[in-house]
Amino acid sequence: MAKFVSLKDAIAEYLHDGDVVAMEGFTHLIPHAAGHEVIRQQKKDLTLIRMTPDLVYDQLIGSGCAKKVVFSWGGNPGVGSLRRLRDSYENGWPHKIEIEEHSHAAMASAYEAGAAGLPCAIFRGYLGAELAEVNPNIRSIKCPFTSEQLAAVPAIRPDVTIIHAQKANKNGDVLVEGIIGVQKEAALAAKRVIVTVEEVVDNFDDVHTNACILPAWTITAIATVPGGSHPSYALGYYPRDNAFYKNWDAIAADRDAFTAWIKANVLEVGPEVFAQKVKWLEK
Amino acid sequence: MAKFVSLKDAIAEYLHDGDVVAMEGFTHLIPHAAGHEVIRQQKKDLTLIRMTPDLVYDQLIGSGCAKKVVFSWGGNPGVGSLRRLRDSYENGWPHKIEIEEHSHAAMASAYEAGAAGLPCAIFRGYLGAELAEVNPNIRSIKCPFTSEQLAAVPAIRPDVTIIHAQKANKNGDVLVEGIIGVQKEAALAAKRVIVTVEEVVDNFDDVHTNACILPAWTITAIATVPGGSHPSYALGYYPRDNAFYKNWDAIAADRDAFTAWIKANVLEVGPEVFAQKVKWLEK
Amino acid sequence: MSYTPTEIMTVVASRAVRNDDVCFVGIGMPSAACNLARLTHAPGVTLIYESGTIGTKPDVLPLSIGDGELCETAVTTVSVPEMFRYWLQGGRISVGFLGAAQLDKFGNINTTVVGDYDNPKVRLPGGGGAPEIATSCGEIFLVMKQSKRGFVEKVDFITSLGHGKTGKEREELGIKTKGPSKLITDLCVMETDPDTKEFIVTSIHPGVTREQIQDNTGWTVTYASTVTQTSVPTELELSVLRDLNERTERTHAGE
Amino acid sequence: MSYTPTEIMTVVASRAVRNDDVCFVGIGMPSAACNLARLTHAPGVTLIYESGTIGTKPDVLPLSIGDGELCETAVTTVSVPEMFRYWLQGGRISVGFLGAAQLDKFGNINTTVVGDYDNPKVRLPGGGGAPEIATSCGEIFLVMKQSKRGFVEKVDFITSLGHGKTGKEREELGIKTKGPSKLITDLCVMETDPDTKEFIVTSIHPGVTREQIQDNTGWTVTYASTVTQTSVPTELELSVLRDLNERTERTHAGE
Repeated sequence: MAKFVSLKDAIAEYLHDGDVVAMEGFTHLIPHAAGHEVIRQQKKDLTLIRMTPDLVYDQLIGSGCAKKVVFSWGGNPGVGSLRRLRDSYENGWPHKIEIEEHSHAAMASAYEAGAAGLPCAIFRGYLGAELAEVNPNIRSIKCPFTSEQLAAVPAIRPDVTIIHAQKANKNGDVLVEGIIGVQKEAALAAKRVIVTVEEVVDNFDDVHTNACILPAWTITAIATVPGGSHPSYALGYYPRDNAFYKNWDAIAADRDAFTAWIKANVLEVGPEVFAQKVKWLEK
Repeated sequence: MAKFVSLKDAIAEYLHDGDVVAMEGFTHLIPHAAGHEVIRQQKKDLTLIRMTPDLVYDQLIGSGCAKKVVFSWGGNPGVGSLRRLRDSYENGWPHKIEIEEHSHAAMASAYEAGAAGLPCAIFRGYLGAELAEVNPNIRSIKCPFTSEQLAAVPAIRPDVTIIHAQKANKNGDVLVEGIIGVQKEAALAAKRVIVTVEEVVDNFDDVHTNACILPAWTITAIATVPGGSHPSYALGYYPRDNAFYKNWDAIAADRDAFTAWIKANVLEVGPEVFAQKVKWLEK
Repeated sequence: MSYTPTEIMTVVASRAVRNDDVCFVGIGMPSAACNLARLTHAPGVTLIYESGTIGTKPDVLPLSIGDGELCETAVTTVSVPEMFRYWLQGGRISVGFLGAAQLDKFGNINTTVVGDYDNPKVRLPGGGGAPEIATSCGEIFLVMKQSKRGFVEKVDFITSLGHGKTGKEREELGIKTKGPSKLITDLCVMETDPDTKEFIVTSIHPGVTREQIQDNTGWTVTYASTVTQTSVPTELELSVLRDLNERTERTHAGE
Repeated sequence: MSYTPTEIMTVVASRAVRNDDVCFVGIGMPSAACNLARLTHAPGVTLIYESGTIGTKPDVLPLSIGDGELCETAVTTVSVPEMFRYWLQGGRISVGFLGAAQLDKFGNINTTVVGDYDNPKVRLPGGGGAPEIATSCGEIFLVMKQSKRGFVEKVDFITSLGHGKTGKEREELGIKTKGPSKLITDLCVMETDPDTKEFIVTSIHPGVTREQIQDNTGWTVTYASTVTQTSVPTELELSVLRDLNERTERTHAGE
């Protein structure tokens, strides 16, 4: 049953060194504030799962929190590379990261299978694709009716899933709306679920009956962090800070610039700075 | 791309003798008016797929339209048997119907696989259940990662799916809300999709961004039939006519009473009677 | 306060529900028991109906598994594939609450046919959600009026697995959930013996005799070493139940 | 009206989109081309982005695949698993519109690594949605600036299947979709030869020579028996494209 706690306490209590962690959000609602808290608490040896690693994983990897990253598209959308991910993988700074690489269809199906309590996902994929030759976690099964070969990947079952959502109600139910990505699946697939929200409201009486709601009893901890997904966005609250994404490229390109940025913007501050980051973006 | 037509034309043009047909709606939004049109047009040899056959299939079977029924729960909810289904299966009136029987989990997964373009669905099911011994379409596969045996069933791919929905907009997009059942999956799994709606509105500007909407280009034909799901219901329009469900038991119990009811309420009338059926139910 | 056999059955079944349970609720008696629990000692219980309604709080009992009331009072309503995949198969349900047409001492459930599958004496509605409810929920509570016709030595068809034909099948199939743990009838409460996996009577309703129980059971009834007398329904339990039933009848009659 | 090589590439790519197409749109050049088509000759086209936005009509080009604008202007927004399962794998998409880092004459796409997979010279972002877009969509249009680095004899890694290493792989794998059928560059248009499955130049942009094309291609370029000259961008096409780009830049700069 969801407990309302501080972000600091949520990460301290429910995320442990060595955990398999999914911080999801498909461009939208990426849990940046939670990622920064993980860096501040210097968590280690994490296996980071995420379809689109994005800046938050670039920052975690550059800060030395990650042992391995499981992903399907590791770039800065519309801008270029994730330079910290590449520096770690290609040059071993701050240490060499392991990678496990899939396609979006594979990871989306693997999250779905995780939520569905299945050991694996099947889909029509990887046909003629060479990832199947370099990733031993891509296998196949034969349809027992048509004999078609289908791709199979293991279900994703994180120790901890972290998401950012628009709202919780006082009961601890959580609403995600807009581009909902794989958040529901990632949450339901995990042993523990940490959610940061823009705000807590009295009830969801005015919410659509089929909206994406995670009931309180599927969630471990909720922390209120306004602006907590910046530079990603929260539909209805603030838009994506595209300029920040573009500017990140120069920061991440240089180890010293990156280290200085993390020090000033993560290590020496707390989650309360996120509210400030989105002030100028609000409509 | 969705065409706006009369229900009569929709059924005449897009549903053919011998078709595999899914009329879905999980208690809610059951396409009764469309079922009556199929009876009026005396379609034959249909394979009727539906998780919960309900009264609409009882009527189709009693009227001799069906060759086979594929189902997972064939009763009158909260009341008892589907007496026409039983009379056909047990006594061959008006002719003997074939059955293929599954569990809800199997059919829900099979619709999902149909929508997903897969040849089969896998799930953890039928463990120790004897249906697996009498239905050759229940098979198994072995997970290539854990070696767990999982149940497999063929995907459902109807020739025609018929659903009732609350609204279409002028562009032909269709909104389903409330208990959405397997309607989206049944529609996306089918070659042709016929939709009856309570009303056509200008646009869906006020509809939630993640509501269950079938875009116009996934639909073949839309017919406006107010009250078209009676005695089932349309959330936001009229409630379930529970009294009718209770009364149906006596009508269906007797072949003559059934035949008389079909004559008076289906054969000698048109879809316009449905608006009248729900008048007294409206809030 | 006097009460009927159905009333004590419903009340005792409701007591089995705990405040932090997540219940997958079958229609009819299970639905009555779960909602009675919610309206009395277990206000925090989460009720889920297979129509997709999660955390629903109906004011009247639904006639069908998908009455509008269930959706209108739910925390959220999901599609039926999602319900069976993410919520049931996902292992999120602590209790499946079921009824049956035929039941045996191992808790195997038949809702498919009386007689032979291909040439049945009676063709029943079928399994619906039950085959996977029986194996995916943490445990299964059964509620059912006792009779020789319903409580049989061997079910004609195992629609939904209890503890199998010998009591060992769940383990053999690698099933991790408990299966049927409690059976509440209009005469008594039976629980599953941890060793034999057979139902044994643990509590007898006031005024009911062991003879009556045996006369209404198709297998040889066994008893726990200590058999208690069921506490009578309290005034509160009865009045909440009767109010609920009255509201329900009025609504379903279309008034 | 004068135009840049990127402008004619975008305009010509947009012309490939038909009014009744359902396009799965990659970010960058494909997104520009598809939206230009929507704003000019193909107002009925359905644009789908893998973030879950179906039938979206953005006023500015998204920087990412999931900008808020895509959701706010969409007919509906679905979950990412649903997008990949029901919409892409379900076979509902007529055209997948992709770019690439490396491409060969059979339309095989590399967006994974330059060099060896385990010890790459350059680690690229990876496949994302492309491996299944390439095989699930009715056909694939590619848009990409021509260069020897990008247009190679043999891609270092087949991230997403074109016509395979010999042109026969799709058939051998039982793939029913057409695969890459059109490649639009800043110099010319290539189409897939129905027999060899290799790209052949069918149209050359005004002012471009065959030498220029060969100088920017890592394989030996072949030509259709009739090669046409690409029609110059019209005033309307250019003004709509420029307006779109200007709106986009202004918005992404945070103004």
